Amino acid sequence: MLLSLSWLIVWFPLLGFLHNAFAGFIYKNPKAAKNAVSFVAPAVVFASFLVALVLLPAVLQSHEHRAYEGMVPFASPDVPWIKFGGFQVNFALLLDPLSLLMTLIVTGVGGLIHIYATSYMAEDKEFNRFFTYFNLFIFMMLVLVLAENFLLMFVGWEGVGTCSYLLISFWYTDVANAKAGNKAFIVNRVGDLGFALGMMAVWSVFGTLSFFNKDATGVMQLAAAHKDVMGHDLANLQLWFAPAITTMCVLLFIGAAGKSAQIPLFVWLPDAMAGPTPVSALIHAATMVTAGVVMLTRCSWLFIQSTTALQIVAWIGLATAVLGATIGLVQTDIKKVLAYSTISQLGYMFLACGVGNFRAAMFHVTTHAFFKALLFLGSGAVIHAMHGQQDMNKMGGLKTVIPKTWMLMFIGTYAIAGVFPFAGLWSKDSILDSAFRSPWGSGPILYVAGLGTAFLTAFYMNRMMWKTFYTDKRFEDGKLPNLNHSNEEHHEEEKPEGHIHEAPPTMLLPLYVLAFFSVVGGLFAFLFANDDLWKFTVATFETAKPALEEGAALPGGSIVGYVISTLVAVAGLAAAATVYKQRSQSGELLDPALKPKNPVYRILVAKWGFDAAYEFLFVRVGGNFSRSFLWRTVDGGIDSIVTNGAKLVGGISHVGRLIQTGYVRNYALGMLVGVVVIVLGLLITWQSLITR
Amino acid sequence: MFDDLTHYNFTLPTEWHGVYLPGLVPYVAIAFFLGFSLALVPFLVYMERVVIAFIQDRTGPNRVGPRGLLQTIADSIKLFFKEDIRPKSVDVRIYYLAPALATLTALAANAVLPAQFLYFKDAAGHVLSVPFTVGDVNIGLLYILAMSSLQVYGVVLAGWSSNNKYSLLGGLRASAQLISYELSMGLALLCVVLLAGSLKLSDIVAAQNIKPFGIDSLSDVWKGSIFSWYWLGSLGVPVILYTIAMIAETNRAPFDLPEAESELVAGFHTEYTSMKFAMFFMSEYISMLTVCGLNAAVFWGGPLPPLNIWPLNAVPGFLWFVLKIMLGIFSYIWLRGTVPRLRYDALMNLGWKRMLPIGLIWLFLLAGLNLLKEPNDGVMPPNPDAVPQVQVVQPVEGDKD
Amino acid sequence: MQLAPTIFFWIMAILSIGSALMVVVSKNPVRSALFLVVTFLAVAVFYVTLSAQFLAAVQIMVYAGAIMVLFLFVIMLLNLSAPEALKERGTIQRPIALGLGGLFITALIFSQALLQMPTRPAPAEQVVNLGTVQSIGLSLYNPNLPWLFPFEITSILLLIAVVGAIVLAKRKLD
Amino acid sequence: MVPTHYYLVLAGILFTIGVIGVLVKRNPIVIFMCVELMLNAANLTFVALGRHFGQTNGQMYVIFALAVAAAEVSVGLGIIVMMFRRRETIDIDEVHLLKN
Repeated sequence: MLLSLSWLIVWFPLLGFLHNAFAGFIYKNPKAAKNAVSFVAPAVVFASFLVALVLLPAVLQSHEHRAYEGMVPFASPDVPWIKFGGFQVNFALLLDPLSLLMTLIVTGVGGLIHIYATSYMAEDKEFNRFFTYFNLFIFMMLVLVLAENFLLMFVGWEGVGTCSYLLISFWYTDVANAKAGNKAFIVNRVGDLGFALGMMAVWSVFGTLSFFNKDATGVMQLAAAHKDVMGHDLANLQLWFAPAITTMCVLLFIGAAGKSAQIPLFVWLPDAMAGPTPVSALIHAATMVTAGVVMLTRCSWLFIQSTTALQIVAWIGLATAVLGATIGLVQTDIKKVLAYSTISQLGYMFLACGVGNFRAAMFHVTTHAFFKALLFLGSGAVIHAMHGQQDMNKMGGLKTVIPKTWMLMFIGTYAIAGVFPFAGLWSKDSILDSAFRSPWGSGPILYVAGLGTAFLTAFYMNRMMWKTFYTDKRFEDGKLPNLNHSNEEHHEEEKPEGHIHEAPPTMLLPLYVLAFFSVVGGLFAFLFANDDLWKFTVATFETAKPALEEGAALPGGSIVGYVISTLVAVAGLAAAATVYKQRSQSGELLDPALKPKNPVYRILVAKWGFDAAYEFLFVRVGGNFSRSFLWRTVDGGIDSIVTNGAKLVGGISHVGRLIQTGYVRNYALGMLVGVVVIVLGLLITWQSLITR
Repeated sequence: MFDDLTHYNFTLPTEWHGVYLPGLVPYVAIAFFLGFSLALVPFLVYMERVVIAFIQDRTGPNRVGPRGLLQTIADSIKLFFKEDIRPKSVDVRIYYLAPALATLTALAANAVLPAQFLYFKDAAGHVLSVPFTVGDVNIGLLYILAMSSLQVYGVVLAGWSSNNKYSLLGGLRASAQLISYELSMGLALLCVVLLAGSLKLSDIVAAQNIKPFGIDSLSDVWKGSIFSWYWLGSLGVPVILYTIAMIAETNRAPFDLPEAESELVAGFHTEYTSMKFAMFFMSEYISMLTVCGLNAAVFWGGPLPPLNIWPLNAVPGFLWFVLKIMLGIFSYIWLRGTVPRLRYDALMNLGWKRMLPIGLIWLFLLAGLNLLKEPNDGVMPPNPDAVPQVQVVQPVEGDKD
Repeated sequence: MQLAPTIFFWIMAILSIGSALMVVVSKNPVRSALFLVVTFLAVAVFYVTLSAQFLAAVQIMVYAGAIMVLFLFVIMLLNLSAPEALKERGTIQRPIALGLGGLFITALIFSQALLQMPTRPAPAEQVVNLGTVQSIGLSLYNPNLPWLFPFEITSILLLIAVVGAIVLAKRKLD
Repeated sequence: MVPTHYYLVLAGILFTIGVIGVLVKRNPIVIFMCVELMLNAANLTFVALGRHFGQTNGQMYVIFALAVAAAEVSVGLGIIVMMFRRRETIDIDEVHLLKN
């Protein structure tokens, strides 16, 4: 049986991880190790990709398009990991359209980024370490998406978090990078706490943690049937059931918000750009940050039970989309622009989830993976060309110097802006459309706000393009500072003059592939329009369903919607082009002198005050509270109980020690006295019992 | 189990004038073993002197009787009638108790040796096989080990009660040595127990009455032959361990440190004279007989003939058994004549750092091989009913036995 | 109650109690040790009468053959032959201990009717094989009975004892 | 069979003798022996009760008690030897570092 080889999907990256980790020991010299790693690291990812591709037809032929397979080699999915009482968590993989789609994205896009990274990181001293983390990340991500139950998903969830931390602070010698890593890690803890609590809530309501299983006792199956694992009918308990579902959905959403950088937990993602660019592309754009969306989609059967939770998800998603887009307007770091763009796009995805169209969210995850990876890798090529310079104010006019990169970035920009026929249009519009038909109302508001965000998206993306490629040069070729951490030592010897140059073919090749899919990605729409494919995997909001079906072949899309979306995108692009063409020399929209006085600019640069608010709330107020109340009062009070108790005991002992003679035999005699008293007492008791 | 012994030659009737003959076996055996052990000692002494003389290229005993045969008899008579000297500062009771203890434990140990199988035929023609021992108990091997562990008391107490530095040192050495080598001895015997699956000596002997390594295709000549015995069946090492340990256990050269004359005058029996000395002497030879008998029974097939062919299998098993014991005694004497005495630390090193690990490893090896051979033997019965648990008897009112 | 076993029991009981008393009374530790060996042998005999043959052999091997030899070894090593070195001083300890002990024994003897079992003992034919090596082994290594884990833990205990003894014996003085 | 409670009383008497020995002797080696005596008395009750109920459980306890006794003796005698080496005496009443 072909499917019984599913464990290979996760084991290939794991073996790659082990290989890379111990490459230094396995191979005779560092060069051989490096060569081996640069082959093995992408190879294992593509091997997983191929396995997933081969398994795809088998999964689709399975009952309800779903297969359960063991994670342990050659074992059944019933190998228990944790087992007590009636509760059991297995080392099992769940293969269905959702998990396989994510597997293909993670391994496909991930593999391309691996190839890109082999040359991007080629001159880094810690090449092996980088790919060790990278393969570990792929492994963890696959565990996350393929997990059969919440707990295994949580393992992957924490694992990708760890890899993210390790990779953000990959160049840990720079304190700023280490701090960025810490920030990501700490903010993610808040979300993970939500996930953990949500998981406990799920368990306490349903009594199991498995998503789906053969006996139809998975959480999703039970939620659809309003039953718990013992078969009790939960729907009778309306008063209790609905709040319980809402609570667990909100808790799970907090987890998703942490991982997917939603308000209020988005602050870590821009800082995460401190990591190498392939990391930003793979982890902080294409895969890990979409884990929240994947989780919500996985739990769609839960979420559609609670309109309240859906509304929270939708409004926060929308707010995040707007917020990310507005802050993106004022960023000057090329990677930060893309980071805020990512936040904004993730907001779209959550909006889609919030209006009950999880398939649209997954569609956008797919297309976003292509064009955002393309954009990040393209920006990496630009940074590579500029020798580590990331500030767009010091770029300009690169179109003629690196035309291939320009062309690829151009495709990415049009894709994300949503211009016909690029991929972004189809997925974004299906989200906007379903937002318009929101099953719980407020549709027009959501639609207009989403459309506004699309305009902003087009604007800031083209702003980035103009600042980078079209406006006048704001740097001196041949005298570039050597800022790229990875190249600190080698570049000086090899390219002493620091000329701007096109990236090597190994870096560009993945970009071509991604660009191709960014163009034609909209064709995947047929995948997501297929109700038969998804109906067992993803729940559809009942009232939303007819609306979805009455549209065209594309999910939720209509010709009018596409036209409006394209027009808005073109308007955004044109606005940016017009504005920046006029200011080609400075590349600045506002006069630098006027900037501090412009209130809008100040708010946006301050990220709507989120960082300052956190600083004030948690660092200042929380710190003072901890110091003055928790430490001085509470801890001191407990301490005084302990110390005074010790003093009391000491005082008593001072008297009591007088009976301690220090002779062992005296103590033994004391024991004997006790024993005799007890035994005699027992004997007398028995005697009286018997004689009575 | 014994019915398949092919080489029995004669049978006795089960009943003789109304007496149930198999019931008499233990009593006959007591008399026989006591007499045999005690009577054989003078002969063993003579044998030792002759062999040692031969090895050292001397004449040996040649004055009393033909070829000096009566020399040891004369020596015994001399020891009987010598003045019994009691040193002044000894602990009297223990001083007298020690030689008695030594002889007693030595004599008691050989009660379970299976020297011969006797076959009784009852009126219906059924053949009943009874091992000729004092008591064929189901923990026979443990019994011998227990008795040999008690033997140390004789030596230690003699050393201590003599109130003599040399004696005390001899006693101390003896106690340390016996405790150390008992472990290797036990491990070597455990290897055999593992193979035979019983602690009963007659079972162990019967378990050697198979074709070599249980290969059924061999001809019957090899059944119970020299290649079937456990010296080979346990793959050679345990028998070496046991032989070394048995020499150390009996305080014989090259492990005779408790009585090393060059260092300790005469060790633990320095202060003993006349018959008390003779009793130590006797106990030493009797325990030699016992450990050699155990060696013969456990590793060398006991009463089995080396080949299952006529006329070898027509010889009574008892004679084979004695022959094997005598060969063991001869090797004792041979070793005494050729190998120099070990230093004390070398003795301890050999016991603890060489033999004990080897014994442990070999035990595990054999256990593993056994598991491979019969995998089911290594698995516990999953059913608790298989354990001989007896139901608790229900309470009975007014019960007084 | 059959006569022969009872008489045998009384003989052995008197022997064991007498030698146990002598352990305490003897001034000389070597004598104490020897009387203790006698007590142990008597207990081994009791084990045989209680159909615990294997335990009887092990009792002799371990207690009489190993533990008491170790005691004798240490006594001789320290050469504590002079009993007057440890003459008892008259303390209040002694009369109290004797009084309490006497009280205890008296109470035991006078209330022995209380200790009678409410059930009949298992019949002899049921317990014939109770103390064989096979029966003990099947109980000890049976995963369905609670002895396997303690048994494994005991091996660790013994290992620790070995290590402890070596550490104590090897430590140099100051 | 001899009634089980005979064995119990016998074991109780042996145990008490051991206790008295521990209390009145000043030689730690003899005290140790008395502890062994107490252990044996306890073992005897286990075996006797095991025989009474026809179960191996009693004998199991004795096996563990044996192992514990062996461990205890090896370490305890080691301590006594150390004590003697350090103080040239093994009087138990001389060992009272806990006082003061």
